[in-house]
Amino acid sequence: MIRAERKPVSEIARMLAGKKKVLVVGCKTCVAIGHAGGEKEVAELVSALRLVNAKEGHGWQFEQTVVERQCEKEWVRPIEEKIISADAVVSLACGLGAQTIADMYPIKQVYPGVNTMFLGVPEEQGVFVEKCLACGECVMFETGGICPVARCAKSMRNGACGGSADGKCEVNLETDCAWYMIYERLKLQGRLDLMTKVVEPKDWSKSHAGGRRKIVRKDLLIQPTDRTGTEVKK
Amino acid sequence: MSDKLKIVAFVCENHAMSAIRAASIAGESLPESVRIIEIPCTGRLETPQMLEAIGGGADGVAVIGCLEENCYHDIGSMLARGRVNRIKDILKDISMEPERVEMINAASVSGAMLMMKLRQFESRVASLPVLSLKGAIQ
Amino acid sequence: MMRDVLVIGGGPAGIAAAETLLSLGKNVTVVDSAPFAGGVPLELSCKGDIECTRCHVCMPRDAAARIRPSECLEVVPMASIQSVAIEGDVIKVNAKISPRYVKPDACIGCGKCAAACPVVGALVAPPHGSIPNAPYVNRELCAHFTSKKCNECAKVCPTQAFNFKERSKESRTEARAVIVATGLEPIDPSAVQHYGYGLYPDVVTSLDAERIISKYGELRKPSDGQKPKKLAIIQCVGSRTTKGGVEYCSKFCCKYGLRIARALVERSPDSQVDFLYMDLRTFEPRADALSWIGDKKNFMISQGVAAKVQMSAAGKLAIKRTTQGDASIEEGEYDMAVLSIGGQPRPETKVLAAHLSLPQDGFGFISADDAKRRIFVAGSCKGPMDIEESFSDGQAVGARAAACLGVRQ
Amino acid sequence: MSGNKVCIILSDCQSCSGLSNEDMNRMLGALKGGAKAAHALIVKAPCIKESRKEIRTLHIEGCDRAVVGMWCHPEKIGALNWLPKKMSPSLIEVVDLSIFAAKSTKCSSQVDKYVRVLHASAAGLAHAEALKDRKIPFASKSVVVIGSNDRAKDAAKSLASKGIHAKLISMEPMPGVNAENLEVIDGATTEGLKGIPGDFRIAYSRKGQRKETDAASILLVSERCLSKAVPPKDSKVKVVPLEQFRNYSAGGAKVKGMAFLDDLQTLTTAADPVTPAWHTLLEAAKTAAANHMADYISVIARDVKAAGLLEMLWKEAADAGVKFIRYDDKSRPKISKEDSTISVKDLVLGESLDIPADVIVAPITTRPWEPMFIERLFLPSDWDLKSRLRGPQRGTAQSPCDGIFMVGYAGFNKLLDIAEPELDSAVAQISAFMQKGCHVARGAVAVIEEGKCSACLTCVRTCPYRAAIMNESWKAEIIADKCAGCGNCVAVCPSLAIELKNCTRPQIGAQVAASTEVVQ
Amino acid sequence: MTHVSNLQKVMDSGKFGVTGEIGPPRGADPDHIIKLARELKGSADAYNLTDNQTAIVRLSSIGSAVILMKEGMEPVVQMTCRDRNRIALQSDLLGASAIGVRNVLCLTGDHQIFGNEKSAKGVFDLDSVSLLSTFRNMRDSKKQLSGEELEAAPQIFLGAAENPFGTPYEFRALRLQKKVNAGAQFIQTQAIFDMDWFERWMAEVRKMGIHDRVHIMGGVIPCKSLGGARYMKNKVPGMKVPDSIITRMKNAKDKGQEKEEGLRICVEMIERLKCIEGVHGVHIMAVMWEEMVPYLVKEAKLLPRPIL
Repeated sequence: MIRAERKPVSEIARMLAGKKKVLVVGCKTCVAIGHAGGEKEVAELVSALRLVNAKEGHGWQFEQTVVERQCEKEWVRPIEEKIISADAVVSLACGLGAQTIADMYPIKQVYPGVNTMFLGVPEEQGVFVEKCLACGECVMFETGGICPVARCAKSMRNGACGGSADGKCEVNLETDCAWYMIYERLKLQGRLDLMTKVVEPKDWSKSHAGGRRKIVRKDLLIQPTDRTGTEVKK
Repeated sequence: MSDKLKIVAFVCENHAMSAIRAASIAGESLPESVRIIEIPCTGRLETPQMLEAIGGGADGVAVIGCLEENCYHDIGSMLARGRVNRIKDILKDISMEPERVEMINAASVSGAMLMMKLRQFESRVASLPVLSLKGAIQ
Repeated sequence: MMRDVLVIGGGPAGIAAAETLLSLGKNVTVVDSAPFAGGVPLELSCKGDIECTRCHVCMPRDAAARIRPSECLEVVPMASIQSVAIEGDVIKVNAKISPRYVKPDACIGCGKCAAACPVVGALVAPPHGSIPNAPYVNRELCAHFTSKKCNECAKVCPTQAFNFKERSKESRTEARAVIVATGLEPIDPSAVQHYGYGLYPDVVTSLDAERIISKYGELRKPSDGQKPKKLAIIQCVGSRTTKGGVEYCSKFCCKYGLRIARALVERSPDSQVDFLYMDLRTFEPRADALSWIGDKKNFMISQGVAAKVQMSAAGKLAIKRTTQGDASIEEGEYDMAVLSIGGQPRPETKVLAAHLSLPQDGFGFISADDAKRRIFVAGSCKGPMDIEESFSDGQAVGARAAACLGVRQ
Repeated sequence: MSGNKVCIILSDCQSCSGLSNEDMNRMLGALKGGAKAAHALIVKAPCIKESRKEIRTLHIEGCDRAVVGMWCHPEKIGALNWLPKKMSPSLIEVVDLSIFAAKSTKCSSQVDKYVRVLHASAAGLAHAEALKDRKIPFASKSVVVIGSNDRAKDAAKSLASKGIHAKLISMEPMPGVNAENLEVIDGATTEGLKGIPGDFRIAYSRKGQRKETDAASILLVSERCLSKAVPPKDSKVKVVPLEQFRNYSAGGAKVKGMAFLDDLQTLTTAADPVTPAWHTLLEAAKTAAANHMADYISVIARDVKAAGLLEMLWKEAADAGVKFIRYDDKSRPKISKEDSTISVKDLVLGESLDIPADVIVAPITTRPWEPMFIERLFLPSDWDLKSRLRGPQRGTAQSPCDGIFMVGYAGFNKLLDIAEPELDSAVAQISAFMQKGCHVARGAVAVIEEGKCSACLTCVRTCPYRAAIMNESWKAEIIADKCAGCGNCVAVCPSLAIELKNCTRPQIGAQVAASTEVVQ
Repeated sequence: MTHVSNLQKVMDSGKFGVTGEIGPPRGADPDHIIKLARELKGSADAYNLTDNQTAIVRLSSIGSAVILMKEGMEPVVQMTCRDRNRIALQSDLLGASAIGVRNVLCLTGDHQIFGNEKSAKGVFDLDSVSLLSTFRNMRDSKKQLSGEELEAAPQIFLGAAENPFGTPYEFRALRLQKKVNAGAQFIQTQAIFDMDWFERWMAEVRKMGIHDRVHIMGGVIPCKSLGGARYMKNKVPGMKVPDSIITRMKNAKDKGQEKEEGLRICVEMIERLKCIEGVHGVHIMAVMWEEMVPYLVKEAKLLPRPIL
């Protein structure tokens, strides 16, 4: 899921300088489960901001709410009045949520309350680790189910580099060397031949390098078929 | 705003509370400024509640729970410590004194020591500049 | 009245036995020689600072706090057994009860008297987990007896619980079963001359150390009240020796010795603690017992026998000891020495065993109980045990006694 | 919840409070003044019998909950026995005001403080919901003992002898174990555990079939996971496990050297804990010496753990001619490849010795439960089986899951003779537990608000009592009968879906507000 | 096949090749390189010019190469994938070839975190292996990566680095093979201190028959001080420094002869390298101590360098 990190309260307070009515919106999907922007964090942020307010007397008035999925218009609509009536919206959702609101209400000032970090899994209670880069071309079928693009510091396709010492990565001695793990995994599966063949460079055009990405499911589009033959401009 | 010192103490109703009782029977009572709020377990305490206490005008917040590894509910006091540290970070971040919050662990038998720690905390808080909150919390 | 079980001794084992019996629906009388039932743990302090070090001091005390005197449980403190007679399946016990000057059932534990008392230590407030939960007046110190007729406590007492006219009285209890749980008494290390206990003020027993800690919250030198910079903890004092002590191993010293050391090391990182021991006989594996040390610099643990404590020219304690690794003798200078003393059977135990004709071994431990005559033995009067062990032994024996009395419908 | 009226009952124990009549009246006025209490009254000190009766029969129209202010601590005078009958006990809060009295100052100066404290409690109580403890009679009448060793057998038998229907589930075959109301399920492995105290359901597989059995209570007697001793390659030494020494000593021929080890690390690379069976070891060494089974008999140990009276046994063994050699952590004993000797650096003398050892007697070392097993039993998985499980506030051998008991190595490695009484005590506790006959589910429970749960599993991971589970529709659900009302789940829930009935957010909020409010 | 560079000639003709290393300065001043060049001239067949080594901004390797060639010496230009995407890398290669650079060493490059521009975006569009194959195709089949035809192919002797001491150990020989398959003609290894380990690795390499498909040059570093040795042992990932070396340095330090000992060790290493079958040369990385290269080469009896 999308993992995010709470921004320092002071930073948010700086953003809000000079505002009066502040709406703090959380999201109940990824960031909630990732303990970054759910109802709990909204409550914490608001009470922290109230403290700042009481201390520095900004005269802020707070409204707090949380929506099911902030990245979808339909879910944001219900809190429209709140957004309209506020003169600043702090979104504790990931970048998607914040932008959804910003795009829906162009005149509203939307501020991010979190730093959206990565796609990660909870390793244990309170520990999240990155495992996917959303690079647009999954290569795990030949790396034993371990993604080198996300988990190798150099995104190498022909690892492991010379810096791999005792199975650890040179960049951070805590993290395991992805290619070391891949080697072990493939050895386990008896597919080491995959490691010996020279892998061609990755096609980055499928990733962010190709500009803003877009998926069009023609079979889901609701429009006359004859026009769906060509690439849809939406 | 009263000029007297105000310290809100969230106390777990198990070991910590019986420690306070034992001390009080021995003629040792809580410091003047401390006000107790009894909760089932310090693990139940949430960060907003501590912040509200400070926002409401408390000069200090003490969270008093069982000894770790011996928490009546196994994990409560450990979680509480984490949250207290979080509050410390927030206070530091918004340029207030992190010394205003404190986690204190106590066993049921160490009432005297708990009182000592509380008094130390009180004096630490007293030494801090007086907290002047311009606006009150809504 | 007729009781189901009479528990002699209110230490960990006695309390555990009583609790178990109560839970199994028996009514119990506990007689104890001390003013507070609760045993040795009442004098001990919690060794944990943030984390619990599992010294188990609070284990029996919490248990005692759970059980309150009621019609099912009667607690008779300050009692010394006079005679025991076994008539049929009834055991009659006569005890002499010395005056407490406070009526336990009248006291409501408001703590006012303790606050009012002018003499330190004259009016002893009940520590957590002591039964009865009421103070007692120490005749030796109390100003009412020593000099002028001081009456402060009685004045402030809301329930008129004080009675300075109280005299010692006889009490006789009849019970269907007896559990002997007289426990141990600390060995007096002054018999071991070469450690200089009683000779140098800063050589203290582990018990003294714990009292100091629970009083001030830290260890202080008796001589000048300063924190010791360098401190030695000497294990096996009075235990495992043929001169000035007992031959057996007291078993619990390693456990508490190590925990005291930990408490000191963690609470005052600036003072150096040396731990001198023969064998590490903690109940947990060595690695677990020492895992807390980590990379702490101010703790040194060395295997080897501490030989002699003398006063050095610099007015410090010079401790000779055999060093680890070779047999050579090494001398170190310390501000303070804590002697981890063992335990030995109380003289009462001997008398009682004679009364009940229970077999004793060479050291005075009771070596077997007598289920036929419903006489049971629990806890460390059977042999050295730590708090936890004697607690669970107490529970076990309590259950056995209940079983032999049968389930009442 | 604001509709619920709270009345404040204050004891006028002047001698305890040190308050004069004026103070009392002032206080009463202040209490009435505060908007937080609907009603306030002063009663006679509860340490007087009559006044207890008065309080007990007290009934104020519209007030279903009360804060009772006293000047001594409640247990002392059995507060719970004389509190107002009309109100549910969980809706009465007894406040021991004496602990708020400053030692030195004259109490009349503290009236405001007392008022604040009482108001705080009243404010809190105003939000509290009605709670009642529920008694759930045991559905099952039997106790399940899990374990394969002799102690498990004894436990099952002694339970059966107490007239409790006992079931013994053991991994190994248990021939010839039969007694009245004792059921032996041998050759079976435990698969999992569900249910609440008094109604546990234990799944086990036997001969490939998965079966389920019921139990009111469970006793875990750990398997003695003997770590296997493997003699080092190409060495001529013979290794005899300690527990088989008796058979060996019967027909063992005389050898040159015999060494008893305290730790398997010398033989295997596995980091095993040192032996807990010192009694057995010393006995064996003694017999070996007594029967002159070798010219040189030695015990090689890091620490000679002859704790307590075992010391004497040690002495006897030493007198019988057993040599005791202590080694250092840094230099462990090594078994030489060439000849059958163990080379070890004596810790006390500091010199290296070559100890003849044609026969090495390997110690009994044990592993605690595998975490998998704990998972399967659905006990809190983070028990390191040293501290959590044996936290002093639990009785010996008692697990935080009510009705589940653990003894022996289920706890952790300990001297065997400590493990013995533990078993009896566990049996005692179980029979006491069975006598209760019903499981009291605390009314104070955490409840999950409909449709707020986002199924993040945090509460399931957190709950120390394993009361939080995911239900069929993959939403979190809290088994009320297991919940102990600690509220740890409440604080970790990211979507504030859980509320603790006896300590709600508004309740704490109100208390905070009351205790920080500005003093007039 | 045709020989494009002197280094290639030397080693192809079965002689023991020697390469030195020159770290370009952290500034635009060419004199530093010129000075070093004059000191080192004649003591090696070619000289590596590092490409922003350990991600520290330095004078570019191609730029330095020009200066070096002016001094009539042969450069080995290092190219890392850290700072350039495939477009820049390919164009730089063409450029290098055009100005007469003949030896190119393909590297993935140290991670930017180690350098003095920590917040830089690491490119890592390609990695060393794909870079090799790309350059090989540009040279041999006159095609750039996308497959488009080049007007003229670059003339280069392709090299790569390999670290026998990195994990997974069993894979290291395979990875060498991989690089050779990708087009590596010569290999410069990570600095060797644990010679036994290296020999074991070489044995593997020989078993796979790679040693006669590629010129393997053992890398050596003369340690300047005990501290340096310790640093390499503990801090530099994927480097193996046996305790014997440390103790030797330590004893030397006590005698106050660290530098001498460091050089002695280095010479011994070279001596041993010469005797290992399949090792065709030595690569001397005298970091911040370049002036010592001539001495080392002389001591190792590798002078005079052949001119072919």
